[in-house]
Amino acid sequence: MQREQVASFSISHLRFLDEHGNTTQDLPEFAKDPDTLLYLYRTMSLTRAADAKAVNLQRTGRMGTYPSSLGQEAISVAIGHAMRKEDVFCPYYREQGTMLQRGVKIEDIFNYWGGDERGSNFGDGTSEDFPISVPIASQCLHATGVATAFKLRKQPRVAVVSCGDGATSEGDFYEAINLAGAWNLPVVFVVNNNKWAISVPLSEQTAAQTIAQKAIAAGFDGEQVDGNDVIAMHHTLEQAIENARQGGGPTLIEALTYRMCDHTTADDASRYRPREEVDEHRKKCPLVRLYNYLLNQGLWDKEKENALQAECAEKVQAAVDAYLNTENQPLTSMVDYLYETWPASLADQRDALLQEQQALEEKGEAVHG
Amino acid sequence: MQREQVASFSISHLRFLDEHGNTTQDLPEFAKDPDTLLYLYRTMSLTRAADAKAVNLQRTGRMGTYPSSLGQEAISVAIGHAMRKEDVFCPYYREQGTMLQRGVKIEDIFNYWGGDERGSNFGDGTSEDFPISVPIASQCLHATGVATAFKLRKQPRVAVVSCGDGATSEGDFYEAINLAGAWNLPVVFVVNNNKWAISVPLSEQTAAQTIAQKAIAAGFDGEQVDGNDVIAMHHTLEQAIENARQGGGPTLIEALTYRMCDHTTADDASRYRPREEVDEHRKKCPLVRLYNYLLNQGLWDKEKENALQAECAEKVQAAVDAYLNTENQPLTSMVDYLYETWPASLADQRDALLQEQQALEEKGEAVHG
Amino acid sequence: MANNAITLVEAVTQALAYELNADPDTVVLGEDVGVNGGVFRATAGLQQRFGKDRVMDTPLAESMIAGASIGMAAQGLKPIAEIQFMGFIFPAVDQMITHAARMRNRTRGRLTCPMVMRAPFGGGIHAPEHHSESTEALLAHIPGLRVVIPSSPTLAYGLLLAAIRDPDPVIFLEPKRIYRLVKQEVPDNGEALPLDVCFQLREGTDITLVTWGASTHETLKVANTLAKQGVSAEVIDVATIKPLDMNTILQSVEKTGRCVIVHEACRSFGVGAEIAAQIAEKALTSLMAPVKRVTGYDTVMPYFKLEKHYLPSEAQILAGVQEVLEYA
Amino acid sequence: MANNAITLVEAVTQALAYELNADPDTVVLGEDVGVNGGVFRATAGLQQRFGKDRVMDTPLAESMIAGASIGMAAQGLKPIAEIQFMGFIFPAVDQMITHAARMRNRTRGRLTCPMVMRAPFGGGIHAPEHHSESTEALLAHIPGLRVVIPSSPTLAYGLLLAAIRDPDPVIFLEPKRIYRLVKQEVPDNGEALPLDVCFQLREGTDITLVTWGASTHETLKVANTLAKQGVSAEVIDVATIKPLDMNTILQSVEKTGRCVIVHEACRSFGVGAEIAAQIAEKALTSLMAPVKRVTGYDTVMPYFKLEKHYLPSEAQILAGVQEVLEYA
Ligand SMILES: Cc1ncc(C[n+]2csc(CCOP(=O)(O)OP(=O)(O)O)c2C)c(N)n1
Ligand SMILES: Cc1ncc(C[n+]2csc(CCOP(=O)(O)OP(=O)(O)O)c2C)c(N)n1
Ligand SMILES: [Mg+2]
Ligand SMILES: [Mg+2]
Repeated sequence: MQREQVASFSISHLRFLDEHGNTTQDLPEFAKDPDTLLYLYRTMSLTRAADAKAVNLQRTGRMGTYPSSLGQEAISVAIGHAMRKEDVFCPYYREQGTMLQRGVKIEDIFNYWGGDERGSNFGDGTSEDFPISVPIASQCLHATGVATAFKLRKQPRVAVVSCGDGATSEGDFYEAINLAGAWNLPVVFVVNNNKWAISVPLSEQTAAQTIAQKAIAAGFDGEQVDGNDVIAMHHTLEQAIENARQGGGPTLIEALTYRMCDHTTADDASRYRPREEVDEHRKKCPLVRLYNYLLNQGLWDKEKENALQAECAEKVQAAVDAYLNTENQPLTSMVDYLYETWPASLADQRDALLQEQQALEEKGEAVHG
Repeated sequence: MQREQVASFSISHLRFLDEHGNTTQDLPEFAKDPDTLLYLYRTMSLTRAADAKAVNLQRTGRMGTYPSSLGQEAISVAIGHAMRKEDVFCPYYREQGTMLQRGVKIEDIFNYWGGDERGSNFGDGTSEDFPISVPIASQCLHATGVATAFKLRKQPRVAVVSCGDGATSEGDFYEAINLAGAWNLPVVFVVNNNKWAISVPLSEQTAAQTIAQKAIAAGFDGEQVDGNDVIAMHHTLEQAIENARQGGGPTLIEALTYRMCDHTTADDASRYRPREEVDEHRKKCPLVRLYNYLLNQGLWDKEKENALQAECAEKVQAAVDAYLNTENQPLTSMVDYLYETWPASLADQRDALLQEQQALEEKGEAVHG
Repeated sequence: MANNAITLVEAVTQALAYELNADPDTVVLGEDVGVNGGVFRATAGLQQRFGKDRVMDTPLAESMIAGASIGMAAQGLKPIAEIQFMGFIFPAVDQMITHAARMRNRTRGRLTCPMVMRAPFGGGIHAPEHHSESTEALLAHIPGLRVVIPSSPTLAYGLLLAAIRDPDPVIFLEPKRIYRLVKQEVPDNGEALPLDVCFQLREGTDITLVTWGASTHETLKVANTLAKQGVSAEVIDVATIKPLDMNTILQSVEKTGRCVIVHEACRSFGVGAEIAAQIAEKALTSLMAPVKRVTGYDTVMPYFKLEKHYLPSEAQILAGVQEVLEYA
Repeated sequence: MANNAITLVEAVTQALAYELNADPDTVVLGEDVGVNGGVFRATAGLQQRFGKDRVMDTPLAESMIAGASIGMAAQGLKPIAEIQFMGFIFPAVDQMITHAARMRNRTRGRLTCPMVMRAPFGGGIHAPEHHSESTEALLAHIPGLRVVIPSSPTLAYGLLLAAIRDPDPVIFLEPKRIYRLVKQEVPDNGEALPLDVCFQLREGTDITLVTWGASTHETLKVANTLAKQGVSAEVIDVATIKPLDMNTILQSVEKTGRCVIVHEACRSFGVGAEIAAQIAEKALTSLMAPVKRVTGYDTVMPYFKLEKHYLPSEAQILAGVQEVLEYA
């Protein structure tokens, strides 16, 4: 029987640094600049330090449920470095590494997970980046809208959006990539494929051998990258973002990594996945990998490392102090930002909050939550 | 730069009969049986006759908005013939050709579009097939659920679901194919790619070159078929359905066709698409194609055609009579099927309907709508 | 009736054209809103006039229409999205509830969502299943949204302009049964009407009739009938369902002491419940009779052969009024 | 308290296990319900005991969970689907509204939808954004659905069994704030409790307190406080929100003449509105004071630092009661 082949596709995988920090092929130009590599390493280190502190704050009852990005720092840090300031990021909840490069303060992140909306007012409040999106995959559509605005206004800007592997099962993910393809939008989708969605392994999430191939359904390119290799990540991201900026349309980047931690501090991953699997992936750490490379290149040493750790610890502690000293919002904050103006017909509800606030203040209970 | 290829895919297209009814390659076994081909031709003819009458009923004010299947009969009729009785069909609204083979009466279809729920009580009421699903793509998920039931109960049955090309942009379509792949379900997805979703051409619907490749995102096979070639359709469907029955999992079939009519009787396609495009596709008619082949094979002639047309007209007229003589449902029908038992707390609402019904009957207005 | 009088759906088009012209940040998007001009012709001619960049046909995906609008709105555009029928709004409610309604609050005002989501709604046009929904109550319950329903060409024009200019998300529901029922002269002067207030359609002293959307027409007819019987009915068009302007309604009920609420949606947990509850809370002593709700039944809208028996009829409204008037 | 007393969430597990064992047509599905036993442990141990065919982890897609359940249910299975948090139910409402609620009606009884959709709901556990929603009113407005909310281990067990056995779709909302608050001895005897009726949690003569879910706890505490003050409060747990058993509530209000409704969800267009409206419609002459609603504010649930100020507190309920009692 003759069938005419009408379309064909392939997915490829990119890596420069192996698990030991040895190069597997010639590095791209940018990676020949020590400053860039050192910047990436420092930022990954700060991300990890802030992250570890957040877990600690939660464990000691000073923060709410928190999703660690342990093991995924290369992806997140590479996104932050590859984006331009004027681009817009629509993050999922494990992109601390990107956010810290985009004007979000460590204490903003603490505040957000500490139950305070001001954490999403990002730094000096001028950011156009989106807040963390909790409903899985929904942010993918926002990014297409942002990219549409850029395109309509003929601005050379790009929207970047990230999500997890589990997120790629949601309808919103697919509606977003389909629109991005149909409208040839300047948007880059980054999937943190950390192999698990809470307790569901990738093999039960989808029959697709790669996440990258999901882009085929939307008619554009998908690429698979070693997500623990910050060089491969940055290279791929920069190309995709610049391609989008030039009108080349969207790219889907599947970043292969592993969730080295519980899903969140409220989770206990030992209930559903074998310790050995985690141990196996511990060897692939994105920081260790770059550390070894830098060491081999004579760009780094123990002393510098100690200094960096101290510097990170200091920054994080300052953020902890700022966080713990944040005054509570007044009770009226729960209504004052809902609409531009609180509806007159609901004035009594605001009055009730004002009164309660006054009572709290009289009792001296208003300042901390 | 070296990229390792980690996956590759291709999409192929199948056809046996060209636009003139000439074979392009050896026919599959089943098509060598004249009875089968004659059955398919007769069923396509009846489908078209019933369809034309429905449009006519609407135009003459005796039915509501109606979506014609003109030009898509090969797909629909092939589905009906390839399925076994015990399989379950989840149709979209242009599958009259399938439904008529699965125990649905022509007058059921008229009743449905005539504004009477009993049209979905299908024939003798024993069918397990789903009613027409109006919310686009939502039925794809039902089919996965039906297939899950078959799989759990180890029944050798298959769910078949159809939709249009526009439907493939909806999240539900994708969530369904992804689940079908992940759970390796006995389900076959048939996309009627008639090139238009109301006024939106396929090129604005998606950047994917084929609809078949959307299956790649879900990790299973997609195939493109000439949807106006009933032989290619039946062959592909039968293989996919039997493969699913044997535990081989899902298939996505993209059936290339063209919407020869307005979107529905409420639409005026001349507003948005060129007449020439329609004329171009008129030459590809699935009935003419098979007619020519049968003629060439000496299996058909003008006389037989006239007899068939008369037979179809008769059947359709009987259905029209049955439809127009259908007594209205009582007003309480609007509450009596909502729950197994109408809630006691809402008894007063049912009483009000009973009273209104009585008043109508007294006025002699109850019988026809 | 003046010669250049227009229908409700034409008033929608006129408002869209006005604002597309006046404000370069506005864009229209949705299924078939472009060259086809929308299945109800609400966007007829707009793509031709303003181009494909301002009036965009989208792929067939409602969550996408909502989610992409949110992204555009955060960038300062003012998307005016069409959902083809309210029956197909449900895939979009997740984005509207979890993001559109919350973006300002969540970011303490840093990002906002000045979008409008338009959808034709309601029964009575002999449409197929899912084409006759009235689920405004669902949206009205969501903090952060506005829900606006016009009942005439004049209100459609003025309220749609207001909705587009509003800095927060507005759901704009168009009663399609009256899309072409009456014509009014609607000067194309770009003047918005106020949101968040009820409109008094008729003054009266004996009973207050509260309604919105297509039901205003039967209700006004009933008020006429009542007038002939010597009963003076005040008719209030709620217009903005959320947030609800109870003051206007309460003032009226305090004056008349009697109230009937009319809506097409099913009764239980409908918009009428909130109105009736607030009347009972805040005007209990003025009430000379229980508030009566004349509504659709607590069931799915029947297919069209029986739909007229589902929709509140003049006779049912009149009976409700009589009951309230006769209450001792 | 007996030794084998169990919590509300354990009662849910017990009911699921009972019915999985008793009825081979039941299946449990959802995100992380399998080996992980659900993020709240409601399905703990079930997959181990009943196998992967009966307790299924799904991909991450809520519309799919609903839609696939509908397909299974039409085939005679009884799917019990979990939505991980009520805040993530919105992508599933389209399938629930347009199909689950209508399948029986649409096919004149040929196909039915005996499914249950469970979701933990409500605030008060210091959870992140979207994890503290109470949007039961949206679902209560939908004809064809049942909405059931247990307030104790005993009710959770009996009502969940009833929900699973019900031949129509039931949304079963579990107040997660009280998942582990109190323990009760709940015999695992497979006995269902009736749906569609309110439960009187406490008898009283001076005032009727109507509530459901987690708020029953504060409300009962207030009733205790009132008892010490010599005020006899009747407490009614609505339990089945839809369809609403108004008879029990009306009988109580006719006896007491006063009523306070307590709910966590925002006030406007909430479930309390329907209850208040019906009381005013059907028991107007019994009312000695306007019905008072003590509820969440008409805003998005604040992040957890302020959530306790959003939730109706004992003090607020008490103040509401005083106001109603003092009304002259
Ligand atoms: C719509 C929606 N459904 C469910 C959840 C609950 N939930 C939070 S994270 C998560 C798993 C996400 O997995 P993945 O996308 O792989 O990201 P990861 O956490 O592994 O980085 C789930 C189910 C949610 N937040 N939103
Ligand atoms: C969820 C939903 N959105 C919108 C509609 C309105 N609508 C009905 S048919 C249609 C176009 C469908 O196009 P396609 O899937 O290609 O099928 P075709 O009609 O071309 O056979 C639209 C937008 C609907 N029925 N359901
Ligand atoms: Mg993951
Ligand atoms: Mg089509």
